Amino acid sequence: MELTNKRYNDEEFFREREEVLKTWHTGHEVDLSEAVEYQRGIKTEKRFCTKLGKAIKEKKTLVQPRAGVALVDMHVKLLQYLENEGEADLLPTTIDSYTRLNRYEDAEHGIKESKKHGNSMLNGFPAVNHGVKGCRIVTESVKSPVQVRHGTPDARLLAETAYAGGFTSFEGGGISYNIPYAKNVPLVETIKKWQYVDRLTGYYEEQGISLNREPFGPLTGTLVPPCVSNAVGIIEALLAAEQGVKDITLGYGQCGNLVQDVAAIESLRYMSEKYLKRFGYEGYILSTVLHQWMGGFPQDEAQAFGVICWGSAVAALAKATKVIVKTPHEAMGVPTKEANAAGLRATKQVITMLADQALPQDSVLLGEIDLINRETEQILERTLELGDGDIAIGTVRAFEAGVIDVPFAPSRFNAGKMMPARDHDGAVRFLNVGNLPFDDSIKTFHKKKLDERGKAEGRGVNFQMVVDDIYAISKGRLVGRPHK
Amino acid sequence: MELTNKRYNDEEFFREREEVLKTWHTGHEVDLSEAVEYQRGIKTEKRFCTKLGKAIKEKKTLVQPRAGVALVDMHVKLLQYLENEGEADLLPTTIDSYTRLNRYEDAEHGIKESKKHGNSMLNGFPAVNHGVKGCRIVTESVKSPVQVRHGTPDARLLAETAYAGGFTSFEGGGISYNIPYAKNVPLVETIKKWQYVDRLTGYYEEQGISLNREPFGPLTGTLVPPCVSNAVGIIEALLAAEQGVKDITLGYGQCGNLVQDVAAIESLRYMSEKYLKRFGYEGYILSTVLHQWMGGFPQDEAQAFGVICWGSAVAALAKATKVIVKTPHEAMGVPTKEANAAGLRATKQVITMLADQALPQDSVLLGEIDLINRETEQILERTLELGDGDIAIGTVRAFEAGVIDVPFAPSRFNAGKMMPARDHDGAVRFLNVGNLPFDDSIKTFHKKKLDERGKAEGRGVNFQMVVDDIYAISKGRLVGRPHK
Amino acid sequence: MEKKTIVIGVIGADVHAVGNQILYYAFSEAGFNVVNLGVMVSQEEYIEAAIESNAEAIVVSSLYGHGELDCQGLREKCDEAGLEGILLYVGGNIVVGKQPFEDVEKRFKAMGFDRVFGPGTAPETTIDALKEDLLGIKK
Amino acid sequence: MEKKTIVIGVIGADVHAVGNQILYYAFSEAGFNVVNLGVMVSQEEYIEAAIESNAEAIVVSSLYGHGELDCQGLREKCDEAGLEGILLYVGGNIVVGKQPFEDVEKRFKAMGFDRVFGPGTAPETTIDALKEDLLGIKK
Ligand code: B12
Ligand code: B12
Repeated sequence: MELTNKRYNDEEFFREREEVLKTWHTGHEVDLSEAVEYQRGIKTEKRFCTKLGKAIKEKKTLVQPRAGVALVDMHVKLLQYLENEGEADLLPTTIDSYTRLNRYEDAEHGIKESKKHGNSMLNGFPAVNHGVKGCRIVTESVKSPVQVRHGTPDARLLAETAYAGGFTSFEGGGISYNIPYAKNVPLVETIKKWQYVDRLTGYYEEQGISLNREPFGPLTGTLVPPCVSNAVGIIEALLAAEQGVKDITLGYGQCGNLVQDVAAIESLRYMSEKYLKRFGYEGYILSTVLHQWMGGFPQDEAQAFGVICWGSAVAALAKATKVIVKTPHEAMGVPTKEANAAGLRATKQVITMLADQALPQDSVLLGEIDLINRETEQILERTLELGDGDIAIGTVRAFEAGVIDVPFAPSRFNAGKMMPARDHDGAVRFLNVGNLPFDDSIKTFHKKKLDERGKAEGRGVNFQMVVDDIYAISKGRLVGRPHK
Repeated sequence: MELTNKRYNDEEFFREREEVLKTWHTGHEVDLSEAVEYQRGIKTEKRFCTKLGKAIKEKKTLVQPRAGVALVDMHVKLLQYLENEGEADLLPTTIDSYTRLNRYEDAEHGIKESKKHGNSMLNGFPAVNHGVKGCRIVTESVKSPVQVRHGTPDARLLAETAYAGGFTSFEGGGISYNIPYAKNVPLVETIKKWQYVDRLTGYYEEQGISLNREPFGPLTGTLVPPCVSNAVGIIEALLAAEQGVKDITLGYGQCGNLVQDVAAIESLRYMSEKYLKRFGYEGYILSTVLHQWMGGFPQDEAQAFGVICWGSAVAALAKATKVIVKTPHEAMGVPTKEANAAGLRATKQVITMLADQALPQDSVLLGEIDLINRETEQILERTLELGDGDIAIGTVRAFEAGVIDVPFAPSRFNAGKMMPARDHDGAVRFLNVGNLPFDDSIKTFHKKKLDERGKAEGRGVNFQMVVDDIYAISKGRLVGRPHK
Repeated sequence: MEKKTIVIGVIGADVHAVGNQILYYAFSEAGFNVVNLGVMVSQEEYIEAAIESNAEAIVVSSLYGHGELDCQGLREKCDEAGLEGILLYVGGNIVVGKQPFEDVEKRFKAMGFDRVFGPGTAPETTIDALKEDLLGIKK
Repeated sequence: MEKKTIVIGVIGADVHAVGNQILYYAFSEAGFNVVNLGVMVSQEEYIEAAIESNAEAIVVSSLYGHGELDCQGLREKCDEAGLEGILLYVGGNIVVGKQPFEDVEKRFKAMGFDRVFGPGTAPETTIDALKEDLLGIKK
């Protein structure tokens, strides 16, 4: 398969479309020109781009849950509940794991079992199986914009169905929905398939229909250093922009240290603008999203509220455009609608209480921003170099070489040589940089930071620290201190 | 009544003691020398001073609930639950409102009604009625140090009973348990009566029994500017130190703006040290306590968690020695033990997650600290001036003159001429300084800050702003913005 | 609108002053003649004030949890003092703890209160009720 | 201690890799010979690996909620493949949503699992169980 970061050739795109729409029987429901007109009929306040644009202007942080169940009517009720009782500003439709792997037969089985048992046996909404019609019922039943959230390496049919079904935003990307979500799928394949999704989005854009795209920021959600996830987000933004996408939300999963988290969002804003400009893209709108703690949660609901609220505070202080909300059931399983709405209301309270405050821009914060800027730049520059100036090719080679490396990723196309750990203040640093292309000053900085922690804890800097860090939040701490 | 800030004359003290112990029949249970020996037998890890001292050293923030019910066995169960299920580090015994007014007959009626109904008809634990014996049952049934928390203008018998009953800390002060808690009681009277309490504490101290004293920081809990509550706290610390108290915890009620709240705690630490030194007191230990939001709460429990967790975050970032915890039932009524423990666990999660972080000491924070330092100093200096160098006399005159002025206080000995309101960032400023003795630069600063807000909101700076601010948190915001 | 007189205050040993100050402000703005007794008001003080001011309603606040103990017998005392039929409202956090509102309402109505309001009732709600009961204006 | 062999992996379409990596680390540290199949493991892969490595236990993880669908028939397939009586454990977030653990346990035991563990079970707990079942060491 040949890959470059070039706008899809129209002919090739439409040829491929035909194949894509044949992969499941609901594909025939998608009629592109009808879909464009349908989308044109969606009121502006129900569009993602409008609501995000307004939030950027007002420096507001919007709240959005995750939610999806197997059947259309159940799912509609769920979303309405989250909108009314949870005061969600933006709605999701989380897709089930079978659909994510294009196992539509299995999803069909899950739908049947769910009907039989009277409750959802799937961990999400199987949008492709429900087809354009099912999706339209969902998007028409609510007052807020709805986004598809998933984790699908090959999301072409899902995107076709979703856009025609009235969704105005689509999460994911060729890297961020591969490395954390797949084991055996080559990057070159997923980047290509996501260029298709981006091209489809660009096509709508050219018809005057602006659709939002959101790379999945948190990746594995577990001790991902900001520069790694930011680099991935910026690459996916560049790939999307090349296909004509104009409305992009870049994401970041809260790491837990206030200064580092605010710095990460600031750096993400700054560096993504810088790279989009550098490659000549124009007329786009960039927004940011902070994901509340994406790693293991405490089982106790009160403690879970603690984690949720601290994430909300960080989102507000970082002035992220939106925040993705966890629930007090996180550690246990897919939440009930009540638990989901409770997470939303707690989040909203914190967000609106802090709406008028930001973390002061002092030297500590500026130093951290500068560090993340430099790290991200070094990763991106080496990636471009590896691709002889082509970011798509460069990305594939960068992952091969471990120049980009996501911790704890299931994919065998990820090097897995880098190892993160927290420093004494809880910021995520590198215990082992692996092949990340950092200059010596950066490497020394991280080593110093971890040595400090090791000294304070009276133990060596090793994998046990990482294990302790992974459990820490679920045990009530941020830094995994040694057991006494 | 003659008042000066002078150590009680021993003879006078012991004469007064006899009278005090006669005011309710349980008074005869208090035998001071037996009580001293009893206290000496309390294990060091069960003493307030030890646990606070350790926390100061380790820069840890301890968590403490409020809780009290009418009957001894109920109250023991409640405290044990909070210790085990809530992981409270320090325990309270909140006293009922009748006892606070020395209405022991009414409290007795409440105890009877509670026995009859099988649940607490009093809003706290009537410690005097239960006497030394009842108190010892309570303090002996738990593993953690226990403090008496109340709001009693004349707390002499309560203090006698509490110390003899094994409590190792006693909240309150002649100002802080009068102005917010009484309507018709002259300050000169309560200051004098609290000198008694402090002298009693000092007496134990001289016998080698260190007992902790904690002025009630939040006052009315409603838009109290930091300099006002800090000035009151410092005055009460000076009054206590004069009577020989050596272990003092100074308190502050969260206002809501992160920078202002952290600055307030920092300033409290700095200014109290400064004044205690200036008047030659030595060998004391100062700790700080942050009270989670003390004003009106949202009714919804999830939203209440939001308020609780944000308060916890501020306590941790300010490195307060302890935090007093609210519950998700706050807006509704005295919490169940489950709700109380839930508030504690949420708090603990946030506190321990943030244990390794502090708000960076940057220029914005330092500027706010400096402002509070100057304001507090101007209030204290004018107070001393009014008292011809005597802080006790000065305080009475300062309240008369409105030099110290607590907003929304029920007491007619409070001028009530000052009016606070939030600025555009949510910090509490002065809408009307009343007679607070500020220099022009400070007055101009506050005016400017409120004008900024007025302009941003397109409305005049007036009482409606204050009303909106009072409701704000319970409606999900910090700053009460105009209704659209 | 003719100016109706009402007496307000916080009953018993209760010192919660904030809501009281706001109610005073809101009722006055709404056009009532408000006699505000502040906090820590005894049953006798309400009655005296109502007689003196010729008031048509007594609006009792109780926040601190002892409302049930403090309010017992107020209706009877009003009757004895010649204030038969005077409108009695109660609101705030009138019992100890979070309890089902229906039960609480029943108990206070049995004590002779005309209207009973739960925690966090907005001033507007009370004003609407007063207008309905005193002026016959239904919203 | 003789080295017992166990097969571990995350079943079905599940990609939750973190817990799996930790279990591998913890079981190895505890002295087991661990064959780690990683994530997205099919029933057939577990069985193949168990036969090849002569394993005495298969430890199935499922986090993503489809555990109940994914685990159906594993015991029967083991029997067919000649792995009669092999120890089968399952743990993680094995069903969709927060459900009473007793019900869940019953359903998975009915499917033929020897032990069923709820969300957030510590590695130490699993290790103790393995030691008891494989080595007869009771703690
Ligand atoms: C991190 C995470 C992710 C990451 C995973 C990255 C990666 N590739 O590893 C990402 C973001 C990609 C992700 C994706 C999804 N996730 Co996820 N995820 C989590 C989360 C937050 C933490 C998991 C984790 O790493 N924990 C830390 C490790 C150390 O603990 P652990 O995994 O629980 O494993 C330990 C124990 O369970 C135990 N254990 C594990 N297996 C076994 C087996 C035995 C026999 C025993 C005794 C013990 C045992 O030992 C392990 C080590 O201590 C959990 C919720 C939580 N726990 O807080 C949700 C959670 C597991 N995810 C969930 C879901 C639904 C999904 C998604 C479908 C999408 C979504 N809604 O976001 C996709 C699924 C993708 C797929 N095909 O699998 C749900 C599952 C719901 C359910 N069962 O009802 C959870 C519970 C969240 C929730 N409440 O909704 N997720
Ligand atoms: C601030 C506060 C204090 C301050 C009061 C300062 C002062 N002097 O005013 C301080 C810290 C001193 C304090 C002390 C105590 N408090 Co207090 N306090 C509060 C708090 C947090 C807010 C009250 C407030 O100002 N709200 C804002 C105003 C605008 O609202 P409001 O008071 O509710 O009044 C509005 C409505 O209720 C309504 N309303 C009021 N009256 C009426 C009447 C009618 C007819 C109608 C229709 C409506 C109505 O209109 C008002 C205006 O909108 C509340 C809990 C909460 N609500 O969040 C607890 C609360 C009222 N306090 C409580 C208690 C128990 C106490 C104490 C006994 C000690 C303690 N445990 O801390 C002491 C009592 C002292 C005493 N003798 O009264 C409890 C009462 C418990 C119960 N009923 O079961 C509460 C509910 C907290 C709790 N959950 O435990 N408190």
